[in-house]
Amino acid sequence: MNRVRLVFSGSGGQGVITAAIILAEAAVMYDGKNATQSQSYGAAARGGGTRSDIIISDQEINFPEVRQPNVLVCLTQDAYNTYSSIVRPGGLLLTDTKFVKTTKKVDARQVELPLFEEVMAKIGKPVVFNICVLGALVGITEVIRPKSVMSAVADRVPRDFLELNNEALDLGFTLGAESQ
Amino acid sequence: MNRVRLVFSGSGGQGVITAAIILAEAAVMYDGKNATQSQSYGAAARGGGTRSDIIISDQEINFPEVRQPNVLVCLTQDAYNTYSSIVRPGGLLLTDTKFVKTTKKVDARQVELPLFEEVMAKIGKPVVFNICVLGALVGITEVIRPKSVMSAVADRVPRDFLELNNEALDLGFTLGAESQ
Amino acid sequence: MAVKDYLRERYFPHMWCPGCGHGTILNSLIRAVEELQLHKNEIVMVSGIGCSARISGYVDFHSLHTIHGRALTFATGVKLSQPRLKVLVPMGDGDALAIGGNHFIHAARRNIDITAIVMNNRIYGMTGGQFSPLSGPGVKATTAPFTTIDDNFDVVELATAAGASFVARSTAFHVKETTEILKKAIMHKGFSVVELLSQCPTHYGRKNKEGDAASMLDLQKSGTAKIGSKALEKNPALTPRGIFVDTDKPEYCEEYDKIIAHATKENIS
Amino acid sequence: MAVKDYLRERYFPHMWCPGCGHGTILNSLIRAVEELQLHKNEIVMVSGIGCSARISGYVDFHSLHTIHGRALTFATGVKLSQPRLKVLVPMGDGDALAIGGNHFIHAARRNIDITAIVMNNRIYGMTGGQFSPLSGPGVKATTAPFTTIDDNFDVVELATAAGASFVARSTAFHVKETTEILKKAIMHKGFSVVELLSQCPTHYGRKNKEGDAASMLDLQKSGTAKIGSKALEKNPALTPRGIFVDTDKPEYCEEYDKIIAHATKENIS
Amino acid sequence: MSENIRFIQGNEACVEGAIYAGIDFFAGYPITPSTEIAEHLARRLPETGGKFIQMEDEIASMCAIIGASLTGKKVMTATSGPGFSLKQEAIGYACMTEIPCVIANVQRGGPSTGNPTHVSQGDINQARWGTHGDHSIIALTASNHQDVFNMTVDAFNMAETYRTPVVLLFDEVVGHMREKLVIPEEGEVEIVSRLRTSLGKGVDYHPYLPREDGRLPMSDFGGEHKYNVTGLFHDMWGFPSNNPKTVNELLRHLVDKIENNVRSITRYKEHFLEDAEYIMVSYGSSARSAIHLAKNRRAKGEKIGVLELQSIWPFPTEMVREKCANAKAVLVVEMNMGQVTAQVKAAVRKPNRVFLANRIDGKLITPADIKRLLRVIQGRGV
Amino acid sequence: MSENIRFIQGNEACVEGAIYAGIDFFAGYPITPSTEIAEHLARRLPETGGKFIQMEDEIASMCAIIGASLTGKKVMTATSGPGFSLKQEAIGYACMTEIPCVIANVQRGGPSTGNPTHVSQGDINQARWGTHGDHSIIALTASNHQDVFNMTVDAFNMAETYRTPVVLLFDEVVGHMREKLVIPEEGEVEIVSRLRTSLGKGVDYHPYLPREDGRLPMSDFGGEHKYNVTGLFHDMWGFPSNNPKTVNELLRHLVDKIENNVRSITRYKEHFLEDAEYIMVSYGSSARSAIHLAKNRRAKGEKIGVLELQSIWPFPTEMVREKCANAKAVLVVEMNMGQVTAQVKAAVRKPNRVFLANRIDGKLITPADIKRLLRVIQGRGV
Amino acid sequence: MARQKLKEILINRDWCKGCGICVHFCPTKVLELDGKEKSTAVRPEDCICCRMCELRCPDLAIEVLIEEDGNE
Amino acid sequence: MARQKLKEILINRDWCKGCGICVHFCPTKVLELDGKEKSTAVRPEDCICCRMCELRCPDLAIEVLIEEDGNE
Ligand SMILES: Cc1ncc(C[n+]2csc(CCOP(=O)(O)OP(=O)(O)O)c2C)c(N)n1
Ligand SMILES: Cc1ncc(C[n+]2csc(CCOP(=O)(O)OP(=O)(O)O)c2C)c(N)n1
Ligand code: SF4
Ligand code: SF4
Ligand code: SF4
Ligand code: SF4
Ligand code: SF4
Ligand code: SF4
Ligand SMILES: [Mg+2]
Ligand SMILES: [Mg+2]
Repeated sequence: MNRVRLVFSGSGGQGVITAAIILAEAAVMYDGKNATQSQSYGAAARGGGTRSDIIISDQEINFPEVRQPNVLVCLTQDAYNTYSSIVRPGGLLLTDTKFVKTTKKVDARQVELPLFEEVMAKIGKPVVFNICVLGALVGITEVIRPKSVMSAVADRVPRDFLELNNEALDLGFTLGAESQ
Repeated sequence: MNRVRLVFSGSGGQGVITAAIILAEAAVMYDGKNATQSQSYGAAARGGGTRSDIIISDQEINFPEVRQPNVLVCLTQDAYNTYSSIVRPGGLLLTDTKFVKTTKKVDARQVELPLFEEVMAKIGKPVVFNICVLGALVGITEVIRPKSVMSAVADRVPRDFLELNNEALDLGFTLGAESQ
Repeated sequence: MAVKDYLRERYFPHMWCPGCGHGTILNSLIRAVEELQLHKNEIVMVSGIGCSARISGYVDFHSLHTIHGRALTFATGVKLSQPRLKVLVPMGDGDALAIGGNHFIHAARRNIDITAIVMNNRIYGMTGGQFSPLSGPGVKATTAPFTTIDDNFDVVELATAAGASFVARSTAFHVKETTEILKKAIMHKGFSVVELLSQCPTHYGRKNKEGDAASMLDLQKSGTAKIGSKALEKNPALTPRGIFVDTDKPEYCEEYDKIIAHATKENIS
Repeated sequence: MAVKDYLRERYFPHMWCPGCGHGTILNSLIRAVEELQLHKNEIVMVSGIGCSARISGYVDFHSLHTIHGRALTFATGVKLSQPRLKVLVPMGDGDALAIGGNHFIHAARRNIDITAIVMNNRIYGMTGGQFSPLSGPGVKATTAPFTTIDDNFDVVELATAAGASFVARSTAFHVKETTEILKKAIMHKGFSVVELLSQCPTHYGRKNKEGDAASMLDLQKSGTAKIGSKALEKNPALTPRGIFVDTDKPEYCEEYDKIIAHATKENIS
Repeated sequence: MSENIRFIQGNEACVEGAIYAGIDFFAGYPITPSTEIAEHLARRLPETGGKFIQMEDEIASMCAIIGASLTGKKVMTATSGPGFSLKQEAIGYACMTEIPCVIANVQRGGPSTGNPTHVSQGDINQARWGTHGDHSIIALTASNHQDVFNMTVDAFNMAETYRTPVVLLFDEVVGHMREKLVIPEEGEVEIVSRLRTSLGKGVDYHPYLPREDGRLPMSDFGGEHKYNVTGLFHDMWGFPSNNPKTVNELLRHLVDKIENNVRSITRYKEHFLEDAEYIMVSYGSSARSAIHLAKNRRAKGEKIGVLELQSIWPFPTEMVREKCANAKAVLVVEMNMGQVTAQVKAAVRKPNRVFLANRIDGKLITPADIKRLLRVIQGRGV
Repeated sequence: MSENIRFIQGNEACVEGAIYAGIDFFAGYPITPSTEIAEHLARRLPETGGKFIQMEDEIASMCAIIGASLTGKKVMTATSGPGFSLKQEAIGYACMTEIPCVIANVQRGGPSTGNPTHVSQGDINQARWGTHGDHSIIALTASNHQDVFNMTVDAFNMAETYRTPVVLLFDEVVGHMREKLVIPEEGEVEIVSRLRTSLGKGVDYHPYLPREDGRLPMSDFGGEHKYNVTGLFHDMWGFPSNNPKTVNELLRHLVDKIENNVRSITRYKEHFLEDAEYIMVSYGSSARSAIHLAKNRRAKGEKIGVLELQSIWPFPTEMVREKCANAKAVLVVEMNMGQVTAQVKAAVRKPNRVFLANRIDGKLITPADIKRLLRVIQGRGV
Repeated sequence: MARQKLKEILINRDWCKGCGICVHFCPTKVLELDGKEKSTAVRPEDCICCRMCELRCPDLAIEVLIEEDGNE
Repeated sequence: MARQKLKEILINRDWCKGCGICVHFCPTKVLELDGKEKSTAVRPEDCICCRMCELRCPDLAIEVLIEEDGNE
């Protein structure tokens, strides 16, 4: 794919931004691509809604905002309600079953995965939820090479927690790949 | 006279500025004239040289600086050396004999009066020297009505010191008038 | 009036993070105002910029949300021009004592009748966790990745030396004490300073491994002691709480009224 | 080196009025530097704006005449970037404690190795005689035609509360004492504050009927007493002179060097 | 001695204007050459029951007057160059919150500490652009004491009318020189006070909801209506908002309420302007030299006049274009590197016929200085 | 993972540029959206033996870097709107005393506290005119991280070359967005250090006597030469003077050393500019939208290009005039009320063919926004 | 002082942010966070009406309504 | 300490501003202001070499030169 536009959305504490950064970073550092990542700041950072835009491309990227994402991730109901309409026709809309009830009709492939529940069941640490989401995304799409994401996670995460994060990544990847 | 330009010069402690203000104020408040008074500020205020420009006129006064004074008063040797050359040809140059030795040839009427010595002899208070100078000036020229200056002095000077100042004014006036 | 009547409920839930001590201070403060039965129209709250400063948006007083560090100077204008108003000035630690330090000591020096409340979370919350002049040495912050080397002010000592006539300290944990102190501070004639230890779990807590809001409150409990208490005597390293200064000194607006009386009289004669 | 070698004689006579105490303070200061045998190239004098601030033009050190109230912040930049230099910061009372008050308390808090000298004539000399935060109540000034109502700071108390590790006071009258105190202050490692009472006969003296410079110096003599002296014990209303604080505390530049040591090590590992 | 005549400094004329306009509150910090404004108000305000406070610095002074204005007072501060720089953040706050206030800047030589006791007109553009972020501002000036008085009254009137800070841009010569001032009788000059809301207790008051005419009635702090004031972008309640629509509307309102009223705000004087072939555009003390020159030259039959600006911001572009339409050349006489010159060039049809006659050495520009340049422009050599 | 590639925020790219340029000293006070510059330097500086200090406010920060620069260090501070206003007095001091320093202003919505987390380009004119008194200044900007890096290096180089404060005018989008940065090898980009006097001990050094080429060699505080530095007008010794000749010469020197070097200072980029009938002039993040639009339209055969400004002050008047000479219309794309637009109008031959495409609501202007205006100008409706 | 009896613990779920302060400091463990991370009174019968939860809640989300014996 | 004997009191008349401080505080009334308001040593023989005039002069106009008995 020449240019992928993604929007990650959710709430303050979910690590949405971190996931977005890791994804874009992986694309740049390990896949030799260009990428931009941006986010909405402000009161949102205090537990309110959060959104991050990512563009990944072989070419130069100028305008960094995403109007119609190829890939939309919504991790809260609010996020889903606000953003589900903007997904590009034919795009992908990934949600977590615990947090989002997909009600609207959306002209996109909707993938609903029980990521949070699986994380709690298999790993028991809610903090790696976002990494699991990332894994799922990579499992579903070919935005980026799974190995690149693993390397990017390794760069970001304190050594002690790497194992845990890799588990989450794998878990997400498997769930994502299975949903195909 | 339609427009008189005066420069008062001397050193910081001599009350040169006050004299200039009183003169201009008298012209405005009691003679119904227009007047401007301006002065050089800065380090000069700390014992250095001091200069004040006064213009008195029946008309509106725009440019407030004096290039060639009709009347130049110099109360220190420094002031004399610096300014004596700018007096308007045919103008008046008033100096005090204690402080200034008139050396240069000047194309103006030079009046030298022993004002400081007389003040010390007759009144004994150096602080009224400037008022005495003012008196002399009024005695020599018709820049302004003597009564107006008296009124202006009365406006400015604390009641307790009025008597003293009037004495100084009279003293100067007499010396000035006698020099005619 | 009920406590809620002092709030602008329309803007709730407020913008502070879960467990932020500033919310508790707001809680204690409106109870003080309620217990004093003050009229809402006679109170002006002036704040600067910071998480703490947002408090002025939530109270149903005349409210003035100004610029960073200058709240006390706006407040001085309000108070001197209209001395009948009660003026409350809550400030963050950075707001009050970093950029605002000069206004703090000068308002204290003038002893103008304003109630200054320092909501001290030892961090710049709003900008994301930089250290403040109240952090003290050995603290982690985004601008002190190797821990801070700066010593901190003691607000009580500084306010006292600068001339404040009422100086007190409590914490977000000691809510009843805080309300009582605030009541006295508000009614005090002159410049009163109330330092209230607050917690920022989001930045300070996280960076300095102090756990969640509740454990940070536990630290406020265990790390402080009332002045005159046995606990403090035994362990002088504890931070003292209580009222440190409560004196009678000429108040600025009253003194100014005398100047007016004098000037207008002089004018007539 | 002779005392005069520390002066830029080319700019003399200086710009101060006859009898201005600031000249005497310059006199005492260069004697302190001379007695300490300091190299002129190792001294930086940083000043703000005011009559007092002009002192930096007259000394043959590296000299930095800055903007009103901010001298200590420029000095902080000089010192932290080049800690081997001795940094002297003479300031007027307005310069140091009106507009500059915040920088004063923060430099004290950091305990950065700078010598701050407050040339306190209780008036804004340079701008023609407005009152200052050190004037105190009941003083006549051009902006207080009906006398001041503002209380004054006590520089010693404020500096102490803010964290200065050396705090002292003397006067333009007590020239030998001043030189001795300045010597100690300059050699002290950490932030040192020396308040020196000075006289402005031109504005303060004239407005407040204190007579000429000599009589103002007489007042400095009769109005002060050494700490620990009988005179002070008998009359506590006198202004105490002497060294109030002289303690050993971590100095900012040294602490920063530890951070560098730590960071560069961490970097390698 | 007439009661209404004074022989005073320009700074005192400004004080008289402020008193006439009804000033209640002044906060300041001394600085040359504006200090006399504070000094005179320190006496005059308590005499009239008003308040004067000397603050710890210029920032505090600016903030204090904003606070006082909110209680319904007419307020002012005064400063010069360095102090004006320090006030910029708070001036922006007053713009954003639409709080009436007057700031006198008696200009001195800059940049930096510069030349405190000498004349300059170097802060013209700073008055317009000194604070961060887009906004508009009103700035007035004057060349003689009667006008200093009038413009000061106007400044208060405009601040109250448009709910905005108004800058008085005087200069050292005008501030320090003494000349005559005739104080008008009470009622002779119109005095404007802010529009106050007529809404009573219990009725919802929207502090930041402009009426149809663009004006926002105020309510005094301490009065019936409790509302919020913030320097953040805000909605009609004064509560912070970063809703793009709200932000856009507020910023446009702040700019429009001034730029759309440029005709009502514009103040100027014509001196020998009809039939003038050479027009000097000037303001402040440099205008005195220009007028002096024009008088002299007119006496010799030269067709030369002066357009004296008394309002600088919003710049009276159309008025200047109209007045200069028939000039062979326009000389902008000012004591800076051409700050108003750039505005005049942008205004007129032939910018290449606009010339700068300036002096930047701390001395008042003289009629002779201007004449020299005039001769060059006329092709008559120097 | 290549050592030299980073995926970072623009603020961090600025830090990398500063490190590459050889920064020794940073003093700052946090403020959104510039804070990350301080935060990253707090770690990076001690790692390289440099000094980072968090001061009590922005004024103190600005003054501290000036002090540090005098000891021979390369220095910088960073801030946003309100902090930039506070620094103005001290920036003027650095202009007057000719002390090299770099000030990054990551712009946010203004005026006042405004819209701290949203984008704006409202401080363009403030960078030029924010401090009192006449003077000149250099201001650079960038639209992407590689350029943020390069312009930061340039800023240090120019500060050292011209002995002047240099302002980096970034904006919130550029500052906060993450994208790729490739850090050049050592030596790949030229690094300039200040000219130091070659005079030895005992020889009279005149700190403020310009050489024939207008440059003033410096001497570090703590070195052999003891001299005076003052913000007052000063003579060649650095001693205060208000001699009119001295004042005049110094002020002209301060202006000339920058304005006369506009060609060397000018930085810009052309995107599809040859044969362009419609030219978008833009800078910072808004240039990204302009380039995006130009690319799209070029693909459709429309003759449209972008002139991207990277130096704003001194304004590259002649360059802009040349580049826009053949354009049917010029659209200035910026996020303010037309601050650069006014400069472009003054530069080009047909000012009435210059249009403003702006957005001031805190949102990044979009290619669609610009296109809408373009269609109107082309007479093709909306 | 009249002995106090709980009428009701009102918790405003729109305001509660689940910080857990009330839970942690309730002397009789009356409160708990539910699945949506909101405080709920799970053991109201144990409440001793100390009102500390109400006074400490940073979100002003709790109101402890008390019946005062006999008193209105 | 060697007993001190006056060599000369140097007064820089260009620097002296006539403030009278040296005159007022000289313990033995050695100094006076002359007709030009400059300090002069009128009774040098009375000088006890205390150097207070030198140390207090705000204009650094005085230097007290001392012969030290026998010592260089
Ligand atoms: C002049 C200025 N400088 C800096 C800032 C950025 N800023 C906003 S709030 C703040 C500090 C907040 O810390 P504190 O005062 O302790 O309040 P808290 O958020 O911790 O309650 C800073 C530095 C600003 N808004 N204005
Ligand atoms: C920002 C700024 N504000 C005000 C001034 C004007 N100013 C110059 S010196 C001074 C005060 C001088 O008083 P002080 O510091 O006590 O020094 P002194 O002259 O008495 O020695 C003032 C207000 C200034 N130069 N800059
Ligand atoms: S960031 Fe800290 S101070 Fe700010 S609201 Fe959150 S917890 Fe409170
Ligand atoms: S005005 Fe006062 S402080 Fe200034 S030089 Fe004169 S005496 Fe000294
Ligand atoms: S203290 Fe308040 S916000 Fe926190 S959990 Fe309890 S009710 Fe919710
Ligand atoms: S009132 Fe006291 S006992 Fe009852 S729930 Fe609240 S904290 Fe627990
Ligand atoms: S003290 Fe100095 S200046 Fe004063 S009179 Fe004596 S010699 Fe002259
Ligand atoms: S040295 Fe002492 S005794 Fe001699 S002249 Fe000076 S003050 Fe008088
Ligand atoms: Mg804080
Ligand atoms: Mg002073």
